[in-house]
Amino acid sequence: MKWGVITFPGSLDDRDALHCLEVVLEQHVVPLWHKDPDLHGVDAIILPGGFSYGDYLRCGAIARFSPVMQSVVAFANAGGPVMGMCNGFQILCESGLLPGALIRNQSLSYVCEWTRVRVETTRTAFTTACRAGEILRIPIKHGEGCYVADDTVLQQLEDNGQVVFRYVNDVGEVTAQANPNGALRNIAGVTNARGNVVGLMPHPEHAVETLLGSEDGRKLFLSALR
Amino acid sequence: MRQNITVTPQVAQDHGLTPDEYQRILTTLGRTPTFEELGVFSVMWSEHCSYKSSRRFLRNLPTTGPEILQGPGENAGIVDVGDGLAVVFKIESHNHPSFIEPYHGAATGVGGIIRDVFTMGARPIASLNSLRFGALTHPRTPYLVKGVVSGIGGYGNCVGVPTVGGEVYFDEGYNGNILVNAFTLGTVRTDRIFRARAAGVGNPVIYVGSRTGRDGIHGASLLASREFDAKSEELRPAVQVGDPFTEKLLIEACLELMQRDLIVAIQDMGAAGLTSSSVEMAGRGGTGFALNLKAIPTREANISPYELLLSESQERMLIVAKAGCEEDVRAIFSRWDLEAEVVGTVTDDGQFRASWDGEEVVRIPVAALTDDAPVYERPTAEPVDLAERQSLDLATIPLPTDYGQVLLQLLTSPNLASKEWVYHQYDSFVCGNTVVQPGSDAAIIRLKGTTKGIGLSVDCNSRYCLLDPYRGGQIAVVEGARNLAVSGVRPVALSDCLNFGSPEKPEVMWQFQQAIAGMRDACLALGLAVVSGNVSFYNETEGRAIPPTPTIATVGILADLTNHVTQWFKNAGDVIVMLGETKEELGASEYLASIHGRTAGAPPTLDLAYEKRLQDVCLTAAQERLLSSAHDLAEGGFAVALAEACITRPEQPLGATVAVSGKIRPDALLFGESQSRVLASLPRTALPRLQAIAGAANITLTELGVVGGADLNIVDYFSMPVSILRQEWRTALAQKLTNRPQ
Amino acid sequence: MLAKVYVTPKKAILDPQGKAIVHSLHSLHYDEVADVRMGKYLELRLTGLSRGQAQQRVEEMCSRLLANLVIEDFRFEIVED
Amino acid sequence: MLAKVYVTPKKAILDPQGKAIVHSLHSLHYDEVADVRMGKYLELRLTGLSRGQAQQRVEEMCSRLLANLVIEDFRFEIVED
Ligand SMILES: Nc1ncnc2c1ncn2[C@@H]1O[C@H](COP(=O)(O)OP(=O)(O)O)[C@@H](O)[C@H]1O
Ligand SMILES: [Mg+2]
Repeated sequence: MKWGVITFPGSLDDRDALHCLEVVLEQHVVPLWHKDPDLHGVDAIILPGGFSYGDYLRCGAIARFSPVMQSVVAFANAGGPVMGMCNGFQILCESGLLPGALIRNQSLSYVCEWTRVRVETTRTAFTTACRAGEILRIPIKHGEGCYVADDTVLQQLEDNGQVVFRYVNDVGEVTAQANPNGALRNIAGVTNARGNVVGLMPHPEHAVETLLGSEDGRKLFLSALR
Repeated sequence: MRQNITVTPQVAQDHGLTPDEYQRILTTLGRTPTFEELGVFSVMWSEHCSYKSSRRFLRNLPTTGPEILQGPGENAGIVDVGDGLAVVFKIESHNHPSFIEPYHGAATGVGGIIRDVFTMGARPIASLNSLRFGALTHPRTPYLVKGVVSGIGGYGNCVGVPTVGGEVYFDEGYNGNILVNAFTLGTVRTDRIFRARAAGVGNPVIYVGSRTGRDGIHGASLLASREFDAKSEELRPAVQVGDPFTEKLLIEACLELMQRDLIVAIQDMGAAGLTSSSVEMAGRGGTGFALNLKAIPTREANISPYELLLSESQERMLIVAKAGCEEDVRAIFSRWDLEAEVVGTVTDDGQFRASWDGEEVVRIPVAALTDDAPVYERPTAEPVDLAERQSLDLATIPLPTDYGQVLLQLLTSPNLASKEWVYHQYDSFVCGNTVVQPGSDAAIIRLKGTTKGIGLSVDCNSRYCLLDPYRGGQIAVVEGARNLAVSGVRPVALSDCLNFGSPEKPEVMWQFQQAIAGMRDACLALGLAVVSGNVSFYNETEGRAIPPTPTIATVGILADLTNHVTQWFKNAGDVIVMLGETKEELGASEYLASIHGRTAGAPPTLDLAYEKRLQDVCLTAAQERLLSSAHDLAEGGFAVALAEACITRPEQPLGATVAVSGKIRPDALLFGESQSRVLASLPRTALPRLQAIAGAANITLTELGVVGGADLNIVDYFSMPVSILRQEWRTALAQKLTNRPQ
Repeated sequence: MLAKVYVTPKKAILDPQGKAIVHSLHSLHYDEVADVRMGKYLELRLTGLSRGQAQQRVEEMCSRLLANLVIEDFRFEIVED
Repeated sequence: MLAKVYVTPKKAILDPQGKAIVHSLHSLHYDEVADVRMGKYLELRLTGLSRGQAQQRVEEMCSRLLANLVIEDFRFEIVED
């Protein structure tokens, strides 16, 4: 299986995603460049974290128009697995590949910390290796990670099982205290109706080595290998 | 448009030049300088750029060692870490701009120090910050804290360099003059190091990065080189705004450029912008520089040649390329959507020249601006009230009635409360190397592709420095090194940021001299080299100087990452021991200040040889994997360190039961800050070996108790639930910051 | 020609910034402030377009890039400068 | 009553936001856009004040809290709603 990790101007965790896939998980991975619409025959695509174009207008708003994104949209619409982490999630929402939007954290501050998320569905390209209800320890680091959507959309997401991850406390309960950014219904990640596109605010690529604090993020990448 | 201003002694004075200095300019040039030349002299001869008051003292610091590849003099220092790798690092101040505009001042400070590191070919992979604010009760403090912290995060987070540690202190001595010191470390292959030394007559000088605006003109000469007063407000248009996105592109483009064989030298445009970067590159290379100012990319129309020379617009670099490589350079930058313009050439006449519309507006010998710049032997004098401040009659300090309450008060005091509110606003994960996150004595990052790690810590106790700058300078150095040693990291080198008042005051110059002497002796005793640093004078408002603050950022090497040690207890049943000795020392302590409202007495004594042996014991114990935890005793003394070992544990806190005894006052026993002490925990089976190591080194080892339970119990004094201690300690700072209107 | 563009959070969407500003204003004793909404204000300098063209082009820029219609509304006016 | 407040970056100060937006508009072929400045737009709902009072109070709120006068300018208008 061949992975692609996109670098937009202002991507920051692109190198970490490459390291995670290539060195830690020993995968075949190629860097993709925002100006190049050619996907180089990859089987799965990662949109990394960072501040594409400085995120000066709105997170992900400008990146969505990159030449490579036109190809990503076509790839996703054809059922190809695509995962957006943090800024990648924001870009997927801006592109319309995922419903909803991400706004400023309720605290108005950037927040960097370890969080726990509960896996709400295993029926996505990136969670088949997890157990439903499993709790993963994965860090977040963002200023605009508060997931919002209107009530109709939220209800649809719940009804169709499109909420993939929720922030929970140590024992797996959805509480206000466990919610680091004010996301509606503690939503940390969602998927599209087909389950091949997943976006999440936490950074699974920063949770793949025990030395660095957690290996829980591995499961997301391993799921796509199945 | 060129400004048509005739230079007179008055104009020179308005530029911050003394009559003597102006006379020296006339002599050097043999004529009256142009307005542009005057501007160039004023910035290059400013305290900030010329180190004219500090140079003769800085020479005393040890700067070499077997692992030191580059000491002071370049954009940053370099330490060889083996495996063909080196680390490049430096600390720098951005105090004055941060006081005027906390968000952008702090942000551009981070941007500047990152450029100093990647300009040497290194990829920046870790930052630290050292912050000093006025009393939390001062009306402006919360505003400044929030602005500075979000500025550091706003820039660092967006540029992709993790902030892995730092320190924050509050003291009314900084009410009118905060300190923002930023540190960055990068890694480079030893065969890929770049220096900023111009060479090759005829080689093109290329300008890359953001366009030039009118930002920060005279930042170096007028802001960083004089004290604050009512007039500072008028200097406000000088405020710079950072653009971390452009900086990120610059990092990538420059590192890509440096992988190819296209350039001779590269330097960022920091303080004094285009002028200082040109002059310094020419100075180091012994060449001249000829600039065509008309070619500089500008942000707005009608920027004058004077402004172009002095602008401190951010995110700009100056490159000396190899002749014929211009197009290749341009292609790399255009791939990253950045501009690159040829703006001059390297010459062999030793002159710094700049032209405008064919007219030469600057022609100054480079040496006059560098090696031959003024140097001052400013008078020094011990402050008259020093002896009085150092005297402390312990009989006047009543013993507490409730020691548990004192501990709680200390743990929730702004200086000792958890700094989580601060560091949770910083990305500490990006780059994927952070093995020990903020929250332990030292941060530890790994070096990818090796088994090695780098340990980092930034420290200074300015109360000690105020009461005895020599001892304070010593302790700043040994504390940094001790933070690394307890973490299992061998300290190697440091970068210092010397924040002081006006060098024109003999008492300040004396503090400076003493602090450096202390640092020097400590470095020699511990085998550390100073490889880079920065001096920030004129930290004064309305004639009142800040406490002397020589901030020390220490860097060390850990040969095997898996041997690192953190400060919190790990296992119930582990034995708790203390290495070192507690004396009856309460002078200059946090306890005296927070509980008794006194800043008095002499700082704790220090035996450098003992300290060195103690650190070696810690390193050996870590290497032999004897320890579950090790924590340096610092502000708040034994009781605070013990509480921290219980409550800084990332998971649920762990309690402890200990018994302490000694023939000294109980408050000194619990809260005194005697140096050279470490609190460790370890399995009982490992204790004999630790005793043997400590015994061989002649270091006192005292068994105190065991880890476990839900309470912190100091027998005969108090017992408190660790969950409460932790909750209060964690939330205190945020509460104090947000409970009051802005 | 100048296009003045106003982008505001939709009524139904959370506005954490507006909320925080009300809070701060109240703590400074501006109790007369009942509510704050915070949005963006952009000035676009345009060249070589007729007024009618500008109207149509700016509308397009707003809905494609400048506003996210999931969470924001926009309006704009074109003025000579 | 409603106060509409406009906070804009000062002319001489770098506006990275504006710069990024122009760049993006150009790559979407809106070449007619010569320059963009981005600022904040706030709507404050006010109660119990006369127009004159509102004028004075909002002026004060802007200079104390809503705008950072070191780097920003502001203006506002008071309208009935
Ligand atoms: N401004 C800051 N930025 C990042 N981390 C910080 C900052 N201030 C404190 N920390 C972290 O909080 C922890 C405690 O800091 P401090 O009490 O100064 O440590 P020590 O006394 O051991 O030097 C350390 O891990 C330190 O790196
Ligand atoms: Mg310490």
